[in-house]
Amino acid sequence: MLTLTNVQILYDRAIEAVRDVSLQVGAGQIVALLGSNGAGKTTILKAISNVLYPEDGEVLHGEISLEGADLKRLPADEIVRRGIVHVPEGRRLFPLMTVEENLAMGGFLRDRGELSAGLDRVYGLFPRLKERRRYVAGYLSGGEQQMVAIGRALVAGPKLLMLDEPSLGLAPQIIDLIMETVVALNREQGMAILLVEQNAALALEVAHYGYIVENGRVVLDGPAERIARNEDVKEFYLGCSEGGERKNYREVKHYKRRKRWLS
Amino acid sequence: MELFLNFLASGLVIGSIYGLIAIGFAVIFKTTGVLNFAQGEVMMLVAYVSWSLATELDLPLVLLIPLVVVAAAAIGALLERIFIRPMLGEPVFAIIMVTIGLAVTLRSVIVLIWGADAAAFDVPLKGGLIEIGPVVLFTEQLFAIVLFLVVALAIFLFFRFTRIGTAMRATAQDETTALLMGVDVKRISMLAWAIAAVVSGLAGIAFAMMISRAPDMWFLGLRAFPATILGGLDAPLGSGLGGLLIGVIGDLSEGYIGQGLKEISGFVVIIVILMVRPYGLFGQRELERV
Amino acid sequence: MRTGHYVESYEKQLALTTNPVTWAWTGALLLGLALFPLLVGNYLLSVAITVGIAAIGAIGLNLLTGITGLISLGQAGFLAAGCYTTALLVADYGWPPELALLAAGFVSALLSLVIGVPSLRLKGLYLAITTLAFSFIITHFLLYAEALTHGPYGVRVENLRFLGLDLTQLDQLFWLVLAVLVLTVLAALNLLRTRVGRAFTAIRDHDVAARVMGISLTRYKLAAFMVSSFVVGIAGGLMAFQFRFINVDLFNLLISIEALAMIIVGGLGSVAGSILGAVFIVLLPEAVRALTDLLPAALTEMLSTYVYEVRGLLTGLAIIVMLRIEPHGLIGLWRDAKRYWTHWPLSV
Amino acid sequence: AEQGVTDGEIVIGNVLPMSSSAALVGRAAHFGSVVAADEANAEGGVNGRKIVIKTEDDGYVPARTVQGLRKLMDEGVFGLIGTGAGAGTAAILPILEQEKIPAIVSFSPLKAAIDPVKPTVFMIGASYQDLVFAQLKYIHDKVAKKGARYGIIRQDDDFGVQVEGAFQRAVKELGITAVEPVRYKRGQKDFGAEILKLRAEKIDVLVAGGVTSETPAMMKEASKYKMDLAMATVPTSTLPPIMGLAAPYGYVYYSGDYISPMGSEGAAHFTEVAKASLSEDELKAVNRYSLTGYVAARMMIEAIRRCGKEPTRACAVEQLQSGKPFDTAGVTLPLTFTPERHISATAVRVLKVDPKAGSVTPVTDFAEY
Amino acid sequence: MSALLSIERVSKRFGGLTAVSEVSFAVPEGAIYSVIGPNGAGKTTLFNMISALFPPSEGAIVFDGQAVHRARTHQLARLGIGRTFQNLAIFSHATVVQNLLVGMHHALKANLLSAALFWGPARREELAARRRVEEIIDFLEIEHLRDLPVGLLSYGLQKRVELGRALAVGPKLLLLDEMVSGMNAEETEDIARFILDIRDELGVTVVMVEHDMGIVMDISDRIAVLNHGSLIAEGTPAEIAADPAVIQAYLGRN
Ligand SMILES: Nc1ncnc2c1ncn2[C@@H]1O[C@H](COP(=O)(O)OP(=O)(O)OP(=O)(O)O)[C@@H](O)[C@H]1O
Ligand SMILES: Nc1ncnc2c1ncn2[C@@H]1O[C@H](COP(=O)(O)OP(=O)(O)OP(=O)(O)O)[C@@H](O)[C@H]1O
Ligand SMILES: [Mg+2]
Ligand SMILES: [Mg+2]
Repeated sequence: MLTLTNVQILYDRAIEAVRDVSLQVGAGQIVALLGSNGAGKTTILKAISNVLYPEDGEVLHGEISLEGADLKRLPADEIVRRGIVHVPEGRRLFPLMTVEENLAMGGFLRDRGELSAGLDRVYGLFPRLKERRRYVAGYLSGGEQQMVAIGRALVAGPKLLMLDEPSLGLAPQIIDLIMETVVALNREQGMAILLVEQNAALALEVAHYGYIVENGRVVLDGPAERIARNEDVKEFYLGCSEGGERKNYREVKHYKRRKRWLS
Repeated sequence: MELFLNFLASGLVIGSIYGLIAIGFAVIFKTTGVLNFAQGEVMMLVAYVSWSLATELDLPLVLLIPLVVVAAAAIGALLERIFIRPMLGEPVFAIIMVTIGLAVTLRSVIVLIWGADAAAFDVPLKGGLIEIGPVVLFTEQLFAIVLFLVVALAIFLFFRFTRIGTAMRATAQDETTALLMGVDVKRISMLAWAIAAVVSGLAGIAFAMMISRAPDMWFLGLRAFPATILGGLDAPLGSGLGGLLIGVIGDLSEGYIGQGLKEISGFVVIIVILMVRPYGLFGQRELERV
Repeated sequence: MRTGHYVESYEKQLALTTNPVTWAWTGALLLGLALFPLLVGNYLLSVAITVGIAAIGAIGLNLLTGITGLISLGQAGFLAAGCYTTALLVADYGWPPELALLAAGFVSALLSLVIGVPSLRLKGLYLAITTLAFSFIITHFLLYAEALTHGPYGVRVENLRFLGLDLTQLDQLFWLVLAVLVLTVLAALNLLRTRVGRAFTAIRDHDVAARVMGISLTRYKLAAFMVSSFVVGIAGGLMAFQFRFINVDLFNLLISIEALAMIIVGGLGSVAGSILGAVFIVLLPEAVRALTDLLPAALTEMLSTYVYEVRGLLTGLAIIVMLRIEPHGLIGLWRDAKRYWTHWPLSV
Repeated sequence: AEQGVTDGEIVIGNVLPMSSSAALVGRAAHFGSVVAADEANAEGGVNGRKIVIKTEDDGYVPARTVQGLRKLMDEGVFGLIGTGAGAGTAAILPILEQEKIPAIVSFSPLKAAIDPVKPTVFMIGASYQDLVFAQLKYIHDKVAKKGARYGIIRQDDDFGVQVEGAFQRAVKELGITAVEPVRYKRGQKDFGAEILKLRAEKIDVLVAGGVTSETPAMMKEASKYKMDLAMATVPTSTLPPIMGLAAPYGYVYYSGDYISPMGSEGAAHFTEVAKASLSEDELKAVNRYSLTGYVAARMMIEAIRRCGKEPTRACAVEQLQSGKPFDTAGVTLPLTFTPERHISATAVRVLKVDPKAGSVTPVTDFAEY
Repeated sequence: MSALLSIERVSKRFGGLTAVSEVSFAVPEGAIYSVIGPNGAGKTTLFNMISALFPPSEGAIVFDGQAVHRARTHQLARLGIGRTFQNLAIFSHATVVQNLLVGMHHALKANLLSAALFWGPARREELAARRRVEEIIDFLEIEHLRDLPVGLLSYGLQKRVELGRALAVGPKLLLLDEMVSGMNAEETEDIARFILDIRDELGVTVVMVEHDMGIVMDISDRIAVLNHGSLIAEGTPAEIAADPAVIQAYLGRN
């Protein structure tokens, strides 16, 4: 349903953050977008949501389309209206508003009934937020904030959900919960999901398809299982040693092997 | 007692004007994080336009006010569209500077169109006397107070109960995220300017009716700014109350102390209050959490 | 192209500039400025003096607002304090102008402590209003403490000899202002490359982190207030020399707003930006005036009484257009230009 | 030749608030001087040279008054007749003195300009002190009942000080019963508290010391309580827009002036020449301050004329303070300066202003106070 | 090993909410010590009390033999506590070098006057500081970023700069709040290596809060577990991994 073809993105008309990236998210698919820090993942999501302009970012070349319709010219609110909802990196709550007001902002474009149903669903998913609903969001712990951020997007009732590092700062149990939720949303409602994750093992476990981005370029893509079998991915993203089992961080080496796809 | 009540009333009259302008400041700040230095000039422009409408069309007040509200909203929206919109996403200070430039421009435009002379703003409502116990007020003075009450109530309801109101707050806190929630940030900013123009414009009209419409009216804007701070920059209603307070304190201190303390007293009170409540009487404190 | 210029030691890393070209430029510029009075008439000279004093004041304000992030709308108050200190010390107490000028800095700095201490809890515009309030209180005091300040009558300063200069002569006053400006620039740049300046910027960027890194907010916020108002006070003292007849009307609220305008238009947090901003804001009305003077006589005739409004209009629009082109201020424009030239012909 | 003098022209300068809130008066003064110049030029100029008026705008900002003057000086100016307002005049005094530029202050009578005497600086017009005192004396003698109580509202600057000076003088010399003076900050427009205070003091006479629209605002508040007041004001209250603002409140008030009011016989000559020299639009900007500008320019021109073919600043100054009278076309009595006395036209006439009827009528003759 | 830091019955209440409740544990000198627990358990709050951002409601914090819980925040750097923050708290407009130099603030002496003159001692100490900063830059392998404004770097690199800044304080104790969140395996590996080196080569004691159990279990010497503000377990990684209460409250099925 979502297609990016040969997208190039510049910041300040000078810094090329993304060059020549093409990717697709099929209907009902979970697609993982992996890559090291600064690879350009967040930038790609922002381009899709069309919120690059406040940072002086610009899609210079390439096409972004949703079910054939060009997204590049549409204002951000129209993109939300068409069902693409983006959970930004680093939570980005409205810090001075309460938890409930934050969640309600997610339903800004929906009618009252859908909104309250959405709220109930989120409270069911994260009971902790229900306890904290009148709390000012800025005072929540990091993890609680992340729950609000995800909850807020769910209230919007997306067709395509873009999650930018949802596991950031979450306790293992909650990460499991979120991943289960993602899978459930995908299975039960057919929601398409574009998942940016640092926790590659987790992402590849739930995804159907994966892309690896480095230095602004897609260096590898394929079905999730295949990607998970790639030697480089294993070493650099899944933290496995040459043999295949997980490396112990205590025994890390001081030199690094070069990545093959860069050579 | 009679004297006190009259001081109070007279303070409330001018305080209502400050309060309305202060609400204008707060509405724009709350939604865009920008301090609009041209608030006084926008107020003046609305007052002048209304003056022309009133003198040309000779309308009764009940018709004039709605017309003026529409005109003011249009003026606010237009100014936003032309001068502020292109700066969206730029550093806040740059936008503040644009409002300073806008202020200079508007002042000249007004003299260019209407000349430098002061003129009376005559409407049928004007000139009557109303006695409330020992307190005597001109109809237009009472009108200013009533206007304040009505606008304050409307603003309160707006921010409390409409989704747009919440969205405006959200936009000020994080513009990009507001965009991601489907808020049309541009429209929000325009709306804020329109509301501010209406609210402060009404203050301008009330003031012009009481004193005169003159090209130095813009100075009222700067005088009302402290009221905003007193009430809390992000609290429109609080700002309004701040205005009332400044007006009343000024007149009481002039009345009972004198020595040209009218203006200074307001500032002294602000300093004292800010020492106790660093975010004004009703402002929300900034988050400090790591 | 300025490639092939490498920094080889930490010593050089710390230097303000190691680039011989920059040195040459700076030298030439200073020489040019020193010779300026010989080249132009009194009008331009007096404009230049205003620019110079404004630039000193703007640097002072930028240290507080741009560098430390404490917004001040009280510039007029500190200027007034400095100006009156100098004027009164010279006129009523017979101090030598040299000392009186220094005293302006100190009095202003002391006063800023009075303001700074209660302001420690305040942020952003709340602080701005408090400084505004204090500046109103200062001018109110100046107006009402007639015995000390001559109140509404103003102060007249005569016999201005300063280190052998005759300050009633525009060219010699210009040299003094230039010298003070150069010293201010050097001191500001020095501050910025040491722990003090870094502490200031740290407070601006993230005060919690700054505290955890060992920076005492109380101490450094007060220090910022003091340094800033010392400089502003000196600028005020120079105003006493410039006008030689002063009263409180010189220090109205618009001065504070204009000062803020200078550092925003110039570039927040930049010393060079402060100067550019002062140049821009002071010269703008003069430039617009010169421009409208260039109009064909017939047109001016037609504009007749409107010409002054047209000027005001153009001034306002110029500010708006300037910021639309470069929201980061003139210093941003300057950096862009520099980037362009250093990369030329690779730049597009 | 002397500065500002070329083969064909002599330049006389103005630095005036042509923009800003004070433009109302600045522009009027400018046009007054233009009328004087045109009149002189129509008669063939001054000893073969045309008079050129150059006006710089200071926007009511003292620093720009200085720059305006410097600009005029660079471009060559013989003398100055518009000297900025208030603080602006103060700011350029040291320069006028140092550069020995003949200047006639008429726009805002600043005491510091002539007291002590500055060699080249002259002033026409009575001080605000005299202007207000004349009215108080008249009110005391002719209008107010015995034992009337006097109040004053005045601005807290040098202008206000002079107004209050008149008040205090009246207390001393006329023995009036005064209540505590009330001061307000410049820019204030609402006078509710001030009037209430004076009402509580039961005053019968008010010195309304507002600069422009402040005075009607005070009247408005007073009318609210139906206070029966005799009012003394400053000359601006005879300006048509101000009278227009004051009209609804039903007060007939006094003012004082050293020149004849617009529309009166004394101003007839000026009005006539102005019609010849100014456009329709420009005529609208003419008011009382045009008369002062006109008189100052006329005097400067006459002084230059008396200097003959090669006018110098020194000569013009000498002529100005020669003690020989200068004719002002009826706007004032003939004026003179002497080396010890650089102020003239100090004779004041009390005017009765009926804003509703739009009339300004002298009620006394010119007299020194 | 003696305790460098001991937390003694510390509680913290925010209004009605008890974020930390009667927590006690001791961090031995030279240890890598982890604090884990579910979201909102009070870990960051605990860190904030150690770095004196706010005082505990009850209890004491003793560092290096001194009670520090009533100290002023800025005094702790001098005592030798450096830290990083869960939500980046860098000086984003300053360059990497400048950020690190701020960390050395307390070690420098220049006052207003000497700084404005930049002469003699002020100049010498700046030079020395600059040298020291270069060592940290080398250590963290960020040579190429030296003069870039930190705000432009990607999240991971900003975290690395923050680590450098904490090191520049010259700490005896380093508090790391979720250092590796948002990092992939490769980057986590780098950080693990840095932490080990910091302890082994620089002799700094490290307390870290992490949700990444890989790094916690691998490199910690001891672990404390918080839940709802209370300490529910304390011990070696092996003990913690086997503790049913911890599994129930935090680790979950994996
Ligand atoms: N506003 C900006 N201005 C200039 N450069 C930027 C801006 N935002 C990001 N960049 C640069 O663009 C590149 C891509 O950044 P992006 O944030 O998209 O990476 P990312 O893959 O999301 O990394 P991470 O995993 O750390 O979140 C980086 O090199 C970054 O420095
Ligand atoms: N300054 C504060 N004011 C009010 N409540 C606070 C404040 N700081 C923290 N809290 C509350 O205290 C609780 C503990 O928060 P804390 O940040 O310490 O959790 P945490 O263990 O670090 O969680 P996470 O792993 O999600 O970061 C949370 O419920 C939070 O909402
Ligand atoms: Mg990212
Ligand atoms: Mg935490």
